Amino acid sequence: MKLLKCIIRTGVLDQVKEALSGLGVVGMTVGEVKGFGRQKGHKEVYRGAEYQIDFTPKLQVEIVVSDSLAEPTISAIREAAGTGNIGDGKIFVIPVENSVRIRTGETGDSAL
Amino acid sequence: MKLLKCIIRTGVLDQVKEALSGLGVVGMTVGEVKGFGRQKGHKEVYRGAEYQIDFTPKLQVEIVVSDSLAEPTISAIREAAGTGNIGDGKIFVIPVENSVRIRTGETGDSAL
Amino acid sequence: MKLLKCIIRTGVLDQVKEALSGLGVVGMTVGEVKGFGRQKGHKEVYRGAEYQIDFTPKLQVEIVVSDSLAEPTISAIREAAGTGNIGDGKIFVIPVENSVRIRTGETGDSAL
Amino acid sequence: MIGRILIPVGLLLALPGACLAQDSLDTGDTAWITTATALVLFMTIPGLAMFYAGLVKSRNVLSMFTQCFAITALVTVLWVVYGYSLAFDGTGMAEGQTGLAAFVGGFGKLFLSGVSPDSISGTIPELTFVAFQLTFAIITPALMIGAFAERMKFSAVLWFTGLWVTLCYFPTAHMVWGGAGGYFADMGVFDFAGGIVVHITAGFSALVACILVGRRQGHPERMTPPHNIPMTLAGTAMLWVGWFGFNGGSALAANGQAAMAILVTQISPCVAAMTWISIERIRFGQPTAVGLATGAIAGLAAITPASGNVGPMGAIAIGLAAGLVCYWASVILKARFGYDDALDVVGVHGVGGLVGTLLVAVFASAALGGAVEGLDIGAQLGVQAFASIAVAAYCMVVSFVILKVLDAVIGLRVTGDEEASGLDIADHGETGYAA
Amino acid sequence: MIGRILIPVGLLLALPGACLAQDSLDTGDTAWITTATALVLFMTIPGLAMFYAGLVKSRNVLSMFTQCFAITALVTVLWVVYGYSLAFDGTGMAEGQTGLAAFVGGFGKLFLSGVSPDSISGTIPELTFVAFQLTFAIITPALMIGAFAERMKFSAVLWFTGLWVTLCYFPTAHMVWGGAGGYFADMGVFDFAGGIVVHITAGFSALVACILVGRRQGHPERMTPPHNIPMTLAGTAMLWVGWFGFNGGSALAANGQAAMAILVTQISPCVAAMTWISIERIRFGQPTAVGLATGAIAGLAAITPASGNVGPMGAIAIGLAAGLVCYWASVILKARFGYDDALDVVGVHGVGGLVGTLLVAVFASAALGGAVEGLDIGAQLGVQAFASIAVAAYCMVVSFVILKVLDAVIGLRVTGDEEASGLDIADHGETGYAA
Amino acid sequence: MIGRILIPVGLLLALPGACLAQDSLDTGDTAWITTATALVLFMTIPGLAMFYAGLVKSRNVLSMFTQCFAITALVTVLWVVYGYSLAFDGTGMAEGQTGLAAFVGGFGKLFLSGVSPDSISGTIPELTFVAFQLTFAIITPALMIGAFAERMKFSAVLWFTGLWVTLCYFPTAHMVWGGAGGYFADMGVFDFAGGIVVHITAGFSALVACILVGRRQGHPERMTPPHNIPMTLAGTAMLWVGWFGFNGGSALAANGQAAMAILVTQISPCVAAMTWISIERIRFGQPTAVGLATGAIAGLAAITPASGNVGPMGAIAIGLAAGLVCYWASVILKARFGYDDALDVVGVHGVGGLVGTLLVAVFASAALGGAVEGLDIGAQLGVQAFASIAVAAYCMVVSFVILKVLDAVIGLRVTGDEEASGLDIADHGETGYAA
Ligand SMILES: Nc1ncnc2c1ncn2[C@@H]1O[C@H](COP(=O)(O)OP(=O)(O)O)[C@@H](O)[C@H]1O
Ligand SMILES: Nc1ncnc2c1ncn2[C@@H]1O[C@H](COP(=O)(O)OP(=O)(O)O)[C@@H](O)[C@H]1O
Ligand SMILES: Nc1ncnc2c1ncn2[C@@H]1O[C@H](COP(=O)(O)OP(=O)(O)O)[C@@H](O)[C@H]1O
Repeated sequence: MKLLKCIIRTGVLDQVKEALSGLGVVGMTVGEVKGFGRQKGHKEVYRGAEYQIDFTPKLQVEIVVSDSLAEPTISAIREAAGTGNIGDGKIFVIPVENSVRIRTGETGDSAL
Repeated sequence: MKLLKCIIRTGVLDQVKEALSGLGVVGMTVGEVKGFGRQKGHKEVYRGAEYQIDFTPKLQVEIVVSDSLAEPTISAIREAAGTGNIGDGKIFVIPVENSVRIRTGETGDSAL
Repeated sequence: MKLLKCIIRTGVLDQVKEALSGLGVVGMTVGEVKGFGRQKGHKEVYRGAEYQIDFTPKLQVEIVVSDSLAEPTISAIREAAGTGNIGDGKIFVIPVENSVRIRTGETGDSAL
Repeated sequence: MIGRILIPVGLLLALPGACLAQDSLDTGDTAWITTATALVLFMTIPGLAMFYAGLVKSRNVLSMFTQCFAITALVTVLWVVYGYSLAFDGTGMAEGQTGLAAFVGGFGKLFLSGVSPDSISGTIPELTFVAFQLTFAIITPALMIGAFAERMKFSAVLWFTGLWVTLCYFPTAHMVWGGAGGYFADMGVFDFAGGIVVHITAGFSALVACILVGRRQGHPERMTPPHNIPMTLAGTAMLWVGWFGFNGGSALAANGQAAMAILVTQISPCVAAMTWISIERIRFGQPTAVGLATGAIAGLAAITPASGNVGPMGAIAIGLAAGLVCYWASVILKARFGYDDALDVVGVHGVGGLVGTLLVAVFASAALGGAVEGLDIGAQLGVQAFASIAVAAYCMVVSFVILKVLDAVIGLRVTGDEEASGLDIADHGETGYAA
Repeated sequence: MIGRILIPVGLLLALPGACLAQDSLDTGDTAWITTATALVLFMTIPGLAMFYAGLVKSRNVLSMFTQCFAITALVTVLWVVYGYSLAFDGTGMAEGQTGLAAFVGGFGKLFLSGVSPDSISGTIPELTFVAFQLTFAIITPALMIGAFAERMKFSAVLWFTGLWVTLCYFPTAHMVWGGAGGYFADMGVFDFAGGIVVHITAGFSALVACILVGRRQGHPERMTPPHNIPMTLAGTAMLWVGWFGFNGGSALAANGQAAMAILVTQISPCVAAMTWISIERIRFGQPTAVGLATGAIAGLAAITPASGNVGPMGAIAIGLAAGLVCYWASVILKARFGYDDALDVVGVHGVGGLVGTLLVAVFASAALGGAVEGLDIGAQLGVQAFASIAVAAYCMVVSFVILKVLDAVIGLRVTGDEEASGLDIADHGETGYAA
Repeated sequence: MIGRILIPVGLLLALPGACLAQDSLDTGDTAWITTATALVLFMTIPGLAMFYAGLVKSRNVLSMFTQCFAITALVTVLWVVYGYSLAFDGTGMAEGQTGLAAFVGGFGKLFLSGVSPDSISGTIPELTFVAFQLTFAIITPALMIGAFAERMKFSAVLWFTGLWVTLCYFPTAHMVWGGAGGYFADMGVFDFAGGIVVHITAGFSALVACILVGRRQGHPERMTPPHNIPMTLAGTAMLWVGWFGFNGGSALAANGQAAMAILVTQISPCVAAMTWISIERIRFGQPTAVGLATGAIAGLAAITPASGNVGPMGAIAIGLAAGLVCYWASVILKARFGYDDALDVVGVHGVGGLVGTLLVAVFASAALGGAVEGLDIGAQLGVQAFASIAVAAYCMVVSFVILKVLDAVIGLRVTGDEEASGLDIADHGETGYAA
């Protein structure tokens, strides 16, 4: 199994979710994060001084998939989350040794 | 070492924490996330239209433990976080190569 | 590649960011979390009862770096985030199999 | 609103065809009572709504607001249709006679019949009096929702409100403020702005309600800290400022009595809040913001029946007593008995109202800086105690019956799942906050 | 402010040198109108600002606030310089004559010349009248920003405001409230507190504006739930309480008419809110907090032209009609035509104002509990409909022209990137919330 | 409150046994001043509390609220016990004599002795005057907390408040507003609503305090953006609306002077806010919400001493000057000297109050639209400057001594750890927001 840790733009979650359900991926976990990268942030003004804000709001979507589903899932996410502009984000692929469904105790792929 | 990435219901954190301290696990890191899975979300109404909200608030608890403690920890979490209803969540087991305590520079199991 | 999952104090992000840009690390993703560990939390009072709050606000900084950059990055973070007091946090080193840049489809180190 | 030593406005109202020849409109009094009406509505929306909503979990924030607004809407309609009549129609009343008319108003003013823009009540338009009194009828049931917060069904809250104002509030208002011939008015009870009519009715009914509805999930083992204390503090301030209209407006005129009522309404919460945080400071080392707010509201509740009749020294004493006794009731007593009065309606309003209702018998005395010359403190204390206990007991019994019936018919409480996911989603299909 | 059956304050104003011998200051009336002035300003800041700001996405929260404040500042300056004169200078007016002076005020009071602390208007200082009326001129353009929220440029909002109040608001106020000789005043139109002058002008102009500015990104496929409903509810309550000053103050005195205006201003939103959430309950099973708030505002908008002339039963009827019709307009009609009136300015204020402006022709009749004896309902309905349609059409045409010109010269809309990152950063270089 | 050309209310107060035969209560004036009292309390809680609390970090949000409430409580009690007497007891005063009684009130009204509901002050109950003036004594020290926000100990804030009002505020109020025989009153200083008594005392003392308490951690390298700008904007609006009571109420009557005071109180912040954001627009390309709010408060502070004596054109000029000068003081000057006046109390209130106090000497002239015929502008400017400088210097010295003593005895500042984790946890054992 793989954990796909995806950093995406805040506005594309719905598209990503739809793309994945097409593939049969039925679970994911989403958190709000702030990203720093090539994309420049924005300027803010506070009481007569200008500040550069480097961090941009992003969503982090974490999806655990079986090894075989990893590649198609990555493609689907790229499709759904890409705009072609700097700041579209990344997908990091991390090995997962096991998954456990708390409710039933099932493990492995069947816990996903 | 293993990283146990646990997605749990928002109401069970205290029980999980207590179960773990019984085992001697003394550290964890918790974030607020939204989960999508088998558990159906809820309906919202806004200005005359009904919307299905698929995401449910969850907590993500991340715990790094020594290899030997992984199994008992997983059992204890299952015990504490399970209600038997859909949506209880998952535990993903991810390999950790090293841990570093920022304060002292200790590494490995002794950094936990 | 390695994912460095760093739990740090809320006040040291700017220093960490600066230390890393010195090394040529140009990306990171930051989330707000609550940490439980050796550092004692604080006391709160609510309507005539005292409660011990065990969780302390922390930042989780996730940085994916090439294998060769992992060690210098860890040192730099320790330097920037350490105060010498309990609660400085941890760095967990997690293997990453691949990285994908959503915008271009680049993979591996060049996606960072 | 009135004690027997004051201008008997109620008397005028009590006579059929309320416009006596000598009545004439005073624009200054009208201006002030109109303003006071706005201030008292402001206490419920947004004041009380914010005060309560900040103290609950974020998944119940909208339920507190929505209940306050819906109670406002419901009581307004009932008031126009029959509430004002049941409270203030004096058909058949006569001083010293205790027929039905001593306990509840007649039907002479259903649909506000006979109340025109030209009707005068004292020195203000009767319609101003109607609107001013309406705002009291609104806030009283709204106070109760704090007790059964985070678990009672929205529909049950509305049914309870409608029945409760009809059976508890309107009659009590009549007995105390309905003018000569009212049951408690004739006894000479002092209840200038509603220690009995507002705080005791609501506070003791809320005790019954929170017991019948049952405790919140996880109570009392797992504490639920307030989700937004700044919201609660802003609401506290709005209640406080609005209370100037509540107590000061109860003079029904812009005069020295209103001025004294306002001054003591400022003093009592200050003393009570300082008392409350001093206790916290001693017990825990830290004075809390929630404690300051709770103490202030306790001081305001306690001064309500006394304002208009006591002076600054009485206000200091009543504030001190409110701080001490309400802290004890909200913290120690509640914990001992274990009822889940979520936002301390009983300890603050019930007990606070009682403290003020009793102490006014002492501090109204001119000898102690009050407004009443030659007051027989002992006798007055008896009257105050009797009225308080009678009203509390009556409201508790009626509330018990209403709630038992409602429980059987529609159910009082949301399901466990609904409670866990929050009333906002369960009752209203909304969440308070988004991105 | 006045119907023809009421004390013709406007007449006094219309005469050069407004102080007639018989005018003299009444401190009670002055106290009330001064208070009402504060209440109506309170409606815009913070009331309307919070109401709107809670409904948008968190990245646009500051834009709503800032636009309300900046409109307040801009209109205040214009009002002092020429607005008051264009609205209320009666030079050249004469009853029954429809020269230019029937449509717009003269230049006699530019820079408030001739208005001193001693000038009296009716029974209050003319300066009190100036300040009170200013608060109406502020809130009217501010209402519109809800329609084109989350995408219109800050600079375009300000230019539109300045031109719109000059070309639409000041003349309409003059025609309706400018006194005898005003175009609609002479027809005997009823518009006590601004159904036409405030709600119809703003509501229908907003329709044009939201169409010309275009839909928000992702509208209507992707819904954007309000980011902070408690803020919206607090704002609703402030609008509501402030509305007592809006409608009650329009009596320009502390009297029975003001009292009746306030009472109906309390009744109508209650009925409209209950109607709105009843529809939601039937359609979706859940009454929402946003529905309750929206219904209340619709009821307040609808009662505005009718207050002062209708009684409690009229208020119930108007509240019911507002709940039904405004729900239909905001939900069904808007969806059918597909314009993106983001916060329902058209459905609530335009349509609500229209409902009240028409129904006052019915319920002002003394036979139906209103204030006007012997009203010819049919004829009055004709006058009300004519004035409504004429004003709506005029404002829509003028708004169209202003916006087309502005679009050509400075552009109406932020860029797509700016819209996506939010107006707070794009227009103001700030974010609403931080740690 | 009064300039020498105005009705000398103070004179009446100054006479032992304040009820002169000709005094009689006017209900309209009483209604307005009662309302104004509520409005001015509303300025501090919740207005100022929200304004300040939104600007700090979220971990200090409760400290700002709690300090405002606790100051309210403390000053109220001190006022009743001796504050009113020290400010307004005129025992021993006589016009032109500069004994002790010219500088501070006597002990004749300790515990409000002799002030009954029947006591009249001018045309209102003396108790109304007591309550109205109390709200000024509350807000003045509360203004200062913005300067040493986020680091001063709660206990130190309270001790400082208590000593400061006793040694600085009460005497200054006496010298300026205490009636004929008051030191500055006899010079004929103009300070209608408290440019000197409120804004200069607080602003310049705050400068001393923020320097002695020292800078916040990380200041000025690491900026801390406001945690909740919508809260600050809502607070701004509440301050603004409440200011109508502050300045308009200072006429102590519902009349044309009050009306003019309110109108100029509306104009000045509008002009100042537009000035402020125009500067931002020029310097940074973006007008900010915080800038708009800060400019508005600066305009309000500056018009305070001038209201009642200047006309609309004076208000425009004063607003413009306030926008320019306060921007310069808050942004440029502060940065140059490097003191950490966290929320710009010095730049906005100190400097704003000074601007208005000086400019009223010019724009009070009838020739420039003001209320004073035949004003000798140069001489008046001298009086204004002298009083401003004398009061500022006196308050700075006294504040210095108080704070040095407190620092030695209890310490002014929380520990570094406490500051880092926030005052809410350190001082109050609470966090503002939870789930
Ligand atoms: N090395 C990295 N480690 C962790 N997160 C990263 C890294 N590089 C980028 N990110 C995340 O990806 C987001 C997008 O990266 P950025 O360089 O701005 O644009 P792009 O994805 O188009 O290359 C960043 O905001 C950050 O959250
Ligand atoms: N494949 C997955 N990857 C990541 N997170 C998942 C995945 N599947 C489920 N989750 C998380 O686990 C939570 C619970 O899953 P769900 O399918 O609703 O119920 P259950 O845990 O009872 O099977 C989800 O809300 C989501 O946060
Ligand atoms: N085993 C663990 N797994 C996950 N997170 C941990 C673990 N131990 C500590 N942490 C995180 O690191 C933070 C700091 O740890 P703590 O024990 O308080 O101090 P120190 O880092 O100085 O040893 C904790 O607040 C928690 O967020």
